[in-house]
Amino acid sequence: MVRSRLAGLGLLLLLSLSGLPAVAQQVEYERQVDVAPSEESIGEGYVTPEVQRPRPRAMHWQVADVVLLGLAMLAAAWLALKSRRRAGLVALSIVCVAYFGFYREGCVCPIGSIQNVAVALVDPAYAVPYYVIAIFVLPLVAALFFGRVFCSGVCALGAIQELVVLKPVNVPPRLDRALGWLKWVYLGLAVVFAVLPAAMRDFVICRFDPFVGLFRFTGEAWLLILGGVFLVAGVFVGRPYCRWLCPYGALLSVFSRYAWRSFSITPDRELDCGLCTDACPYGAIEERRAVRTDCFACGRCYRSCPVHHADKADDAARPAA
Amino acid sequence: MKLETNRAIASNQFSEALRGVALDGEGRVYAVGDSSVKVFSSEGELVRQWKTALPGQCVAVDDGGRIWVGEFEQVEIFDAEGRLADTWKDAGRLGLVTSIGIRDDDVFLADATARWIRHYNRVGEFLNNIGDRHRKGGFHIPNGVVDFAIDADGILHVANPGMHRVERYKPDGELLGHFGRFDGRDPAGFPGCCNPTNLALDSSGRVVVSEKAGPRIKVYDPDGEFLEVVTDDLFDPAAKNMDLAVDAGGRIYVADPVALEIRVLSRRAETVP
Amino acid sequence: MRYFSQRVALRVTVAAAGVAGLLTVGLIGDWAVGAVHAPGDKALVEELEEAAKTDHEVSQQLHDERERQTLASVDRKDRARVAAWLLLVSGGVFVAAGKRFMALRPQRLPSLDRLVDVRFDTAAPAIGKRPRTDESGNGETPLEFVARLVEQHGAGREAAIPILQAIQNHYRYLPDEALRRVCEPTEITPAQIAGTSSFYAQFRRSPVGRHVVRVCHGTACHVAAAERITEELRRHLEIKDGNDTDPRRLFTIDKVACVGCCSLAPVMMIEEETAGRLTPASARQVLDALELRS
Amino acid sequence: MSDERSRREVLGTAARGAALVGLAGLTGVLAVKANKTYAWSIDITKCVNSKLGALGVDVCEACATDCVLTLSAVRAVNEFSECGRCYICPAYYDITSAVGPDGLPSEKLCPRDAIEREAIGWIDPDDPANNFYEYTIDEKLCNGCGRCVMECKEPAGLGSIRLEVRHNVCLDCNRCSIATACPEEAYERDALSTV
Repeated sequence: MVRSRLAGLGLLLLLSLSGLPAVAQQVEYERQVDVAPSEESIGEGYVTPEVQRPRPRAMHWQVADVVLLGLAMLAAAWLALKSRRRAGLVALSIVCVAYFGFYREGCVCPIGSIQNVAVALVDPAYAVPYYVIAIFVLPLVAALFFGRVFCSGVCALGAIQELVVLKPVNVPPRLDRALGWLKWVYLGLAVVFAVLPAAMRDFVICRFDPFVGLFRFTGEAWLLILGGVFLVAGVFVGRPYCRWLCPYGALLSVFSRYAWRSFSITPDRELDCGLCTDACPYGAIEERRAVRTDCFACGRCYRSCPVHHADKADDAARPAA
Repeated sequence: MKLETNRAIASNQFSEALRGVALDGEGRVYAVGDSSVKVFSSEGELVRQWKTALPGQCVAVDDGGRIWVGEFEQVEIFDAEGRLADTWKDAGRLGLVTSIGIRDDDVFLADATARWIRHYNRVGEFLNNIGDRHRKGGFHIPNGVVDFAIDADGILHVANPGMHRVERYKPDGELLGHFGRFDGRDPAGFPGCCNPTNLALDSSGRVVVSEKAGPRIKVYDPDGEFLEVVTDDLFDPAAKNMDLAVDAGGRIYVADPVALEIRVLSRRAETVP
Repeated sequence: MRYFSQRVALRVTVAAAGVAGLLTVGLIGDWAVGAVHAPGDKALVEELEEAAKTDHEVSQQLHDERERQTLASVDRKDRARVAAWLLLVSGGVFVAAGKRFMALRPQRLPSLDRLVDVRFDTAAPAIGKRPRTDESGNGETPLEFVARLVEQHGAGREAAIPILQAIQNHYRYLPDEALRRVCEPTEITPAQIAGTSSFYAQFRRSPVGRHVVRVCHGTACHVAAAERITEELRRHLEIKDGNDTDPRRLFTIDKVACVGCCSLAPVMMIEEETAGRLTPASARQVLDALELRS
Repeated sequence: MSDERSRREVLGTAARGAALVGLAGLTGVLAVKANKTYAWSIDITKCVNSKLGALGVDVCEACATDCVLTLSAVRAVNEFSECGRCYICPAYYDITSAVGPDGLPSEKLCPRDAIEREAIGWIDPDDPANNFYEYTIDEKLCNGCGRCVMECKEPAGLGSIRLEVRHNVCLDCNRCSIATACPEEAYERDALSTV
């Protein structure tokens, strides 16, 4: 007992060396004297145990997260635009679900950061950390250069839906388009609720995030069930949340419209045969061309493309030959 | 409710703190708070006031009419006119002085920092400590104030709130006995973590104590038998460490630290045994 | 993954789905039981708390009850965590096995009607027979026919290709007999004819069958095993090596480059009509059906 | 054709440039008032359970019930250096319960029995009231219900027990659901200032 306490104290000393203790929670009471008995008056070599106050996630980890986000998007861009390998994108999705989803447990994500940014723009008393600014802006910048690479497998919410797609049915394009407006409504509502006066403020995106509870293995029961329903639905309907509800997806669809190099299906690198249209679970291929505002850069079209199969067959044959 | 009157004096006189109350032989009321001493007639009119060097924590009046004010690490002694007569300091022995008792040649100063009562003579020579039952320290006072009163025989009655007791000491520090026990339900016991916080003795040796959380005033007979609760709903729930004084007529003067006034509680004649 | 047969994949998928379902039901059930009991537990504690204030005996009971509830909540949390991990694993297995199953699943055979939903022109002229005088189109002899062509296109060397094309259009191949006739009234030499007719893929030197079946060997169809289709049809029609037409002269099997409907791969075209998503069996059935109709 | 194409390219580049400038501006605006800190914490001067003067009110259990975690990330924490080591700690004992034969209250306050009481220092063998006691909160059991905080605050106690967000447990939700539920808006994200 004593030894463990001493060990804890030593650990704490080490911890306290690594950074200043949190001061906010030490509010001084106005007391006339130091009312607590001193170590001297308690006697017998008593040492006041230091209260252990675990530090919040350190700044350099936040920086690491931002860097990882950027690297993941670059990897997605390279895989989607240059290497054109779905296998790589799947691997990226798994890694990002594991890290940004299950390990980092989903917060803060660019989707939710919309609200922080909205509040920060309206409420003079509200400030956002650099971390959140970076999280919010990076995917948009990436969209301006490479399209929706964030959606392709970096976003944990998107990636987990991406991974469960098993037997996608075609959603009639008109229905798809109509449902697509929901995300704008959701975005509007989220911003409105976020910029309300502080007492009524509510971050609806975060409150109704169907997947964050799954990543955390905890949460309100109905939200966990909703997340499960979204995943089961996602087996048959490609990425329902991303396509029709994601407010950040709404922003990304605008930014990706002006992408410098976007995900594309080209006649010179692909076969231009139309197989891809059937392969796309998201209805994002029209007239044998990827619709850059809707494309999640999942790479299924490449996998379905005969040319890429032929390449692979050639690659496989080459070492044998 | 046995209160006949609920009179308050010194209303609107103190702006930040009211910590001590004392009476002299003629019924004048001395109050310290903020950084001043204010003297009121028994009717409650402000007679005189003057500044103290530091915020006063307690006040006492000796036979010669001199006013002793306990402060942080010092005691200021004023004459009846409010002129500074002397300042006592005793580094290491006097921390926050929260109670002063003067009897004959003895001066007792309660040091709330080290939780002892320091026994001096009139000229300021240290004689002995009172309250060393605990090998390592004095009283158990998690409430920050050591308060005591001296009875006609020169016995010190000390509130030891951490032990839920009133203890009696001889001036040389010998413990004579104690009464009181913890009880959160029975008004005869002392509730909470640390009660009573303050006490005073009336002319017949009854012990008047004040408690905090919830604040109330109780009376015990000289043997420690519970007599009555004088009031338990007069004070703000946050009121604590309410200093007490009792005049010759049995009226209880309570320094209310929240309302910043002195409440005067007097019982109906028939209830006085 | 090759050793992962379709049946195994299906079994694993179903099993994983079952496990995931059971876990989900268990989790929700556990939560629901807890939620149902919560108000009662709370009321019980409050009741005991009240009773304990006066009755000393109850306090041990209250202590036990509180401990029981605390431990129950801790246990429920542990159970939920274990179940969640298992659910995650079984969900992952379900998705992985399901994807494997989908990949191994045979393409469902399109119905025969859809495959032969082609309007064969049964009134097409019988073709592929050796040119005989009485069978040469509008009654003219090959000699007359060639003479007319020479008249039309001239007798120079440069007329070779148009003349050959016309002959091919007429007979659907270049019969030796007709070619010999061409050399006589023109400057075109047999060598030139031999060179030209063998250089251009459009010229055939052997007669074609009644139907020309063009099996697409474009990239998509190649990947989708068009070779197997061709082989199967040749085997079925008993076409000998080096030939492309069956002995009955009903079908000519032709390998062509992409016909432009890769989404239906593997594909074959019969005249102007397309049959897609073929398997060797269904390709054979298409030809059988066609033979029956014609 | 080439004209049209180049015009489209120019327009696209212009839009992209404008968007980049816009984003840069947004970043600038946000960065000007950005803070580096990022963790939820409880302002105990606002917390009902800790707030001086919030006397006679019911205990607020939002921290225990509203956290997204089943066992809340908020725990009661005893600041030992401020603890009075009372013999009868109102946060440990239910001081309104009957007094047992040993002179101690018969009930404990914590519904989850998460507080441990241990005599420390020099111990008087004859008089348990003459000892100091250390109260340690078992973080495995504590769910941040705040009852002990309520009882420990001044004037009854010394206010050494506070509710604190334990950052090793806290998921750092973008919008803390306790903050949404907190009646006093005691949850702040930028209250924690670090260097």
